[in-house]
Amino acid sequence: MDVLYFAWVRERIGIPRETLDTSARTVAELVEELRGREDRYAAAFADLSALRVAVDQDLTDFDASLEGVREVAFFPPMTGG
Amino acid sequence: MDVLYFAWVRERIGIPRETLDTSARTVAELVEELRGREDRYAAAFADLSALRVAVDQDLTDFDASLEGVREVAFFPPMTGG
Amino acid sequence: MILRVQSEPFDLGAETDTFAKAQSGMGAVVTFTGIVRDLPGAGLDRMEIEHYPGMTEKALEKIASEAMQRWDLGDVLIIHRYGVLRPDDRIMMVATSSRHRADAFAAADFLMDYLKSRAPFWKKEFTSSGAEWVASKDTDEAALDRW
Amino acid sequence: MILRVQSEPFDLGAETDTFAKAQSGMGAVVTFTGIVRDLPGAGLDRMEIEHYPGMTEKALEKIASEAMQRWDLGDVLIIHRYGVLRPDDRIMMVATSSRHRADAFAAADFLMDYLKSRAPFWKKEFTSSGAEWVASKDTDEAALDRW
Repeated sequence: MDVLYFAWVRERIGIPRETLDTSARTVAELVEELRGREDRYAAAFADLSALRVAVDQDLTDFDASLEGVREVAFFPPMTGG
Repeated sequence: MDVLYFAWVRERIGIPRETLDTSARTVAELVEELRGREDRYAAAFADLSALRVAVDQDLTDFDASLEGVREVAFFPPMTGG
Repeated sequence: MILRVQSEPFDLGAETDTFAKAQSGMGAVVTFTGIVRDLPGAGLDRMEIEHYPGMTEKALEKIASEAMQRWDLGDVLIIHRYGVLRPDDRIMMVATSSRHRADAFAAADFLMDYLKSRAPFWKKEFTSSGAEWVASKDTDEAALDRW
Repeated sequence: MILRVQSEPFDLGAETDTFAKAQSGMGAVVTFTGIVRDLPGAGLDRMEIEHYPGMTEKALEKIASEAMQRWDLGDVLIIHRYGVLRPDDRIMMVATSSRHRADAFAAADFLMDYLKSRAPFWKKEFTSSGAEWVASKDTDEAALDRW
């Protein structure tokens, strides 16, 4: 599964994307797994209320299922326009 | 006093403007005076709810005073934009 | 405020670009353009727009000033044509600028509502079946109550 | 629907004119343009806009389609830039056309509200005192409840 990071999430983690093998069944489980990896992940995922998640390029919630999913992205609230 | 007519009011009366000597103290009195002149005026002023009036180029009501007024204009509701 | 009443066509693209360029510190520009629509059925040959010289300029000034007072705007542009117009011709445009988008949107919407029933223009439509003055709509008058 | 995500500048005047010309039977065209504002105090050197290629196009498509469904529109245009922008540069524009003015206004307003917090763009401001990601505003999220 490809995991993408944008804006300050990307800056805190230090990379724009990575490919992971994970047994996480939901986004929340994936977040837990990432948090446990290294401090930079723990820092990026410290406050979930400041984060948004997209699964296969659709905005969704942290309890979304990862079954069959190819791409997950984490980022702060968007500031388009 | 100059009296101006626009759109179908102008067409019914047949002229775009005229200069009148009048003792009318209000727009309503002026309308009464005009109605009494000729059929084409009576036709143009038959339904006041379909007319608007401007006094010295400001939209106003039929009970507006004509004291010191130089220009009165009658026309249908505006359709700008 | 830039207010123009004219019979000649105006260049929508150039006017929009020039207006936007002149804004300093404004994050938002909104424009509205009114275009002559062909009429279903009869087919519109032309539209003739009559106006009240003198009062028109006064009315535009009043409407634009009111918008400048109500919202935090950088500037307001109004261009309105009179005379003979054909389908697809541009009748008029307004432009507003503001620091935040809500002001520019509200002001442009307000300007259009007021131009519609408070600026002394009258439209007459000429079709193959005759000529008719465009009637004002009750909804146009009611729209003013929004403000 | 015309949807473009690009790093190059766009020609606001030409885009507006071309969009309006392409409309048939539409009486109203509304445009909104977002412009980089200088920052009071520190002074903005530049803004960098990051986006999520793939998802951005999908999001614009979804937002524009939603507008086409909700209102009686002729067409919708969205152009949004990413990359490095300086004060006075145009960030993005939308245009809408409709037979009656209320639809074009409402749709443009709707598009802006959704682009603001549902299109995957992130702005970072670089000033003499440092760099900072622009925070979303609670009012932007609240604005979506209007629709």
